[in-house]
Amino acid sequence: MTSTTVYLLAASAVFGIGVYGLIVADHILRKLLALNMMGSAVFVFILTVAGVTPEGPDPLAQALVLTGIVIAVAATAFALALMVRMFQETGLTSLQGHDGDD
Amino acid sequence: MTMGLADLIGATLLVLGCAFYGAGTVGLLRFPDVYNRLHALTKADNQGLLLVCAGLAVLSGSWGVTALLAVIWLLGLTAAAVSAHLIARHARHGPDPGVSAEEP
Amino acid sequence: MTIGVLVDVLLALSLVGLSLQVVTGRALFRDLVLFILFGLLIALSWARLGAPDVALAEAAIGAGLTGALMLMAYRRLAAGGAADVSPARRRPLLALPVAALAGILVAIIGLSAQGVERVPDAAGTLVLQELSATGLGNPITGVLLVFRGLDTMLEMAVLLVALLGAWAVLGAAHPGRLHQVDRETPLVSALLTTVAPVTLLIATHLLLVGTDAPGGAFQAGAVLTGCGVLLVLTGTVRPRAAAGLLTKLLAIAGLAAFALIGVSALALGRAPMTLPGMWAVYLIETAMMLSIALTMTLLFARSRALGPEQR
Amino acid sequence: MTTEALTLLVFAPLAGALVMVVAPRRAAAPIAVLSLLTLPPALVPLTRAVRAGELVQLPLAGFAAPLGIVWRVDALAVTMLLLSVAVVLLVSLHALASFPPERESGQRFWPLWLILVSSLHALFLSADLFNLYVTLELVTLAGVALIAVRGEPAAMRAAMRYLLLGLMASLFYLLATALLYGQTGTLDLYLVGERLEAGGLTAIAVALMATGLLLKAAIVPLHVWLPAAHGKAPGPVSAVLSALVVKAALYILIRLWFWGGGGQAGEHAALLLGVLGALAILYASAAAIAQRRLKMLVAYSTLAQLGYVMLLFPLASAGAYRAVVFHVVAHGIAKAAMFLAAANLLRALGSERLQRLAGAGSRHGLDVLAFALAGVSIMGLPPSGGFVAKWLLLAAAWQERGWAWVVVISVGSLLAAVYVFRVVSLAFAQPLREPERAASAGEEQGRAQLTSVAALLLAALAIVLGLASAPLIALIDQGLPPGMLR
Amino acid sequence: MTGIVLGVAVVFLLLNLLAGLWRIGAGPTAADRMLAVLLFGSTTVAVLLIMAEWQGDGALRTVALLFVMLATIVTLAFVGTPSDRERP
Repeated sequence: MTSTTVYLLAASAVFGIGVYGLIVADHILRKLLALNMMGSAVFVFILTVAGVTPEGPDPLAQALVLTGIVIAVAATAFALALMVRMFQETGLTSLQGHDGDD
Repeated sequence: MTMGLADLIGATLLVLGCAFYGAGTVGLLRFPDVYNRLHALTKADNQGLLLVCAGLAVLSGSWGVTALLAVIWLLGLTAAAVSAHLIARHARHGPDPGVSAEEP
Repeated sequence: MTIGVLVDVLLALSLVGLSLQVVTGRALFRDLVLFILFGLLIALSWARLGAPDVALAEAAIGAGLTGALMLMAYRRLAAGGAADVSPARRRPLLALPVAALAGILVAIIGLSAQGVERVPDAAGTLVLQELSATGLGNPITGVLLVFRGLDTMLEMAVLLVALLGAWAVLGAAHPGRLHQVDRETPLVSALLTTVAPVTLLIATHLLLVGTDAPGGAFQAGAVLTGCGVLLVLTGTVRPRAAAGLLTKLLAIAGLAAFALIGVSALALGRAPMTLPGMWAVYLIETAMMLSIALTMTLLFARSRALGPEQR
Repeated sequence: MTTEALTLLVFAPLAGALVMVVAPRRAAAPIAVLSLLTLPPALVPLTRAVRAGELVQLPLAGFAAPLGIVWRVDALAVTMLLLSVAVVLLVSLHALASFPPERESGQRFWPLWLILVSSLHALFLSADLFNLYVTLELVTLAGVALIAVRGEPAAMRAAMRYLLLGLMASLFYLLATALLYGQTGTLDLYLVGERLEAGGLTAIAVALMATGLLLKAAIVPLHVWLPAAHGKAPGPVSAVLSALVVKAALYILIRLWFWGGGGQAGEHAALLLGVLGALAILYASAAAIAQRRLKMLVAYSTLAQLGYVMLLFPLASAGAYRAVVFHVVAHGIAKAAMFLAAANLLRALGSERLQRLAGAGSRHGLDVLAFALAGVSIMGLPPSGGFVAKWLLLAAAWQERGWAWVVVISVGSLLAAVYVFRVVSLAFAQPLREPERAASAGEEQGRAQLTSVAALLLAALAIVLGLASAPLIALIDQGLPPGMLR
Repeated sequence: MTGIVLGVAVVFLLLNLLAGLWRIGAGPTAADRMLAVLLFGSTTVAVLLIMAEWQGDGALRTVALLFVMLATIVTLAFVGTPSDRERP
């Protein structure tokens, strides 16, 4: 069992757990936590699946991960801004209950 | 593989440092209230970081690395002091008195 | 390397355990703390995987900034009276099938990925071969700025959209008083005088070495954000109601510099996004660093602009 | 020439957005108009080159795949770009009135709008899996911000749901990208297609990617976010979301399937996608009939119409490809018209309850006319573009002896007729009580007229597409997927 | 030999860090949880520094430096979270 395998398995597990949390969790903030953990899992996955070169992990994969990390934090920051405004307007921190026909 | 004197000293310092970390954690887990825990944790961890840095400096045998480690330790000291202070205030007064909600 | 594998197993198990806790927990604040720990451990995992560039970014952005952003949002909700404890889940009908699906997903992904075998002439290998022609020493910077500059430029656009979007949903132009730390404490000013300059120093260092060693505009920008966040939290700078020209120019600087240089290659008869030389790399990286730092600080402060306190 | 054209398509709206952020307010409208008006001329050399049988390629920064990112334009990409530019220009006409650039609302709206346009074009041009991820993310974020741009609570809720599911979808896509990169060592879609071998790993990667894209494209049963997001968004935003943004995800799926080796996933997978499409058509059409709000009805109609695109995967013939791409264009234009008209009616009536429509036919004739014309295309009645699309699709299904598909397509059109007629007949019904006429200022009147004109122009285009379908069909036929002859 | 010592130190510190999890679960106040975060921060710094020596990757020291700085900022953001006592 190599290190790569260990991280691969962990990443898949965290991804699955994240999916569960994103769908089932009630609080939007918790959904965002789940989403961010899923993101980290995918990034670990990218690096481990891409394999290694003689000079360390695949540099292309590392660059992709860097880009992904920045995109993730940008999206999170925007989502949080939206969440706070939504809370101020409606007092709700959850998306439960459907938007209704009337 | 043999171990030189420097390696031996370095490793010893490192192990000692880890022991301090362990002590800090025990304090965090076992002490009765938040102030005691705070005390134990920050003191022990600072000591631990100092010893770990010293050990690593000896092991690396490089002045550049030693300087960087010193900077990290000093910064860590400041950070820990400020953090501990703020947390203690928080524990005492609840949210910091300077803290207020954003006005709607 | 048996100890190495032990460390890896330990890290991996902790990651899985923590994520499980965060997802199933009931007390939000506790789970936020666990999430921050998750970020720390991910950074350690990058270090174990031999990716210091990513570890740097994760330390600054993934663990530091994301955690601080989440905490701030939590405080804003709490200040508005939102409860910390989420109500008991009322959806077992949803939870069970989703859990089952997620489990299947995990199994499929985990098992399938075992079968992946690295292609000898993968693009990543080509990057290493072609790197010397770019004049850069860090292959990752090479990919980000030279080989796949378009990705990076569009990523700056993502940041800008996040800022513009946050501005759009900010509501009425009220800067509001931000939560801040009591500055009466002498230690806080000591912190300002030591940590703030050091952040500037480290940011500059990361920016400059980024061409040849781990570091670069993102890491530097994130560190600089740390400085900005510090200033915001200590009330050294205050939110302003309207963004001035300087704020706006800085917010678009990274994207604008990249786009401008990228298009101007056309005038020289080269393909768009071709960089004319090392000066362009430094210029774009500096602009990106400033844009990232300002954008993230504004998003953190939830404001349109920041300025020194007016008395 | 084509290099400049490609650059212009992405960078002109981007530059417009950047300049608008820093420029003074009074300059906003000219900047917007200027940056959008550069788009049609840029399409001319591209269309000409593709019609001449050329595959336009532009390795960015001069690095060819697999090292760099390549922009590739074939007939499919040009078709999507033509659709995008047509819809964007006409919807922008509406937005000029509904979000005046010099006002606060416009200042928020326009930079995001222009970045959305730029990122859509970057998406249609790109042939790189990771670059597509970045553009998808950009499109989603800009779209979400635009939905919430007015700060209405219901819209913000819808935007939040869209954002969360959209981000999850992106991660599925990214995970699959990682698998494909690990397996083939390249991110270039065409090279992936060449190097990919059929097998379990490929099937899983394709399944993950398809899951992400179907979620982004809101294919039933992954559609939960769409009705509210499209139904609560401001008119121009709904129009572009329905006409272009969901299509962008399907565009990537079609690319992946027929160019990127995704078809290796096998016939069963294709059949599954087709079944999902059929489900979408039947379920969403029925749901549209049950709606009591105008824009929600239109949003459910989008869900149903997206289902037709999915029939391409099991049919997989040249005829089906032609029909589906034509349908994407026809539906895009008609649905944009429909959303604009619905938004205008909503604004004029002050309520989007269907009952309140009674009598709108006489007082808001232009908007009802636009809605009805667009409806003709959505139902698939001659002489509209929708008719041509449905006809081609029926013929393709017939030829492949896909009788079940034939039934689904016919039933879908019938159901569409029910919900469109319901709206139009209500509009011409006798009003329950005469609503008081709101006196509006001259400038507001002018704005309202401009919005109606924009809707009507799009609706007219939806009809004209049916009358003059030959050039478009010829263009589509120019770029049939590899291995698809007939 | 030094390699083993370094590796064991990393494992020990990681276990140490995980032990702090108990305090997060037990609380009882927000301040206690913050203390645990303090522990995570200082321990992670030590782990990174040791890893730098162990794996021969000097860049990890820079990562440690970042952590030292950011730990304070996270604490600053923490202060002001309502403590559990006040919660209704």
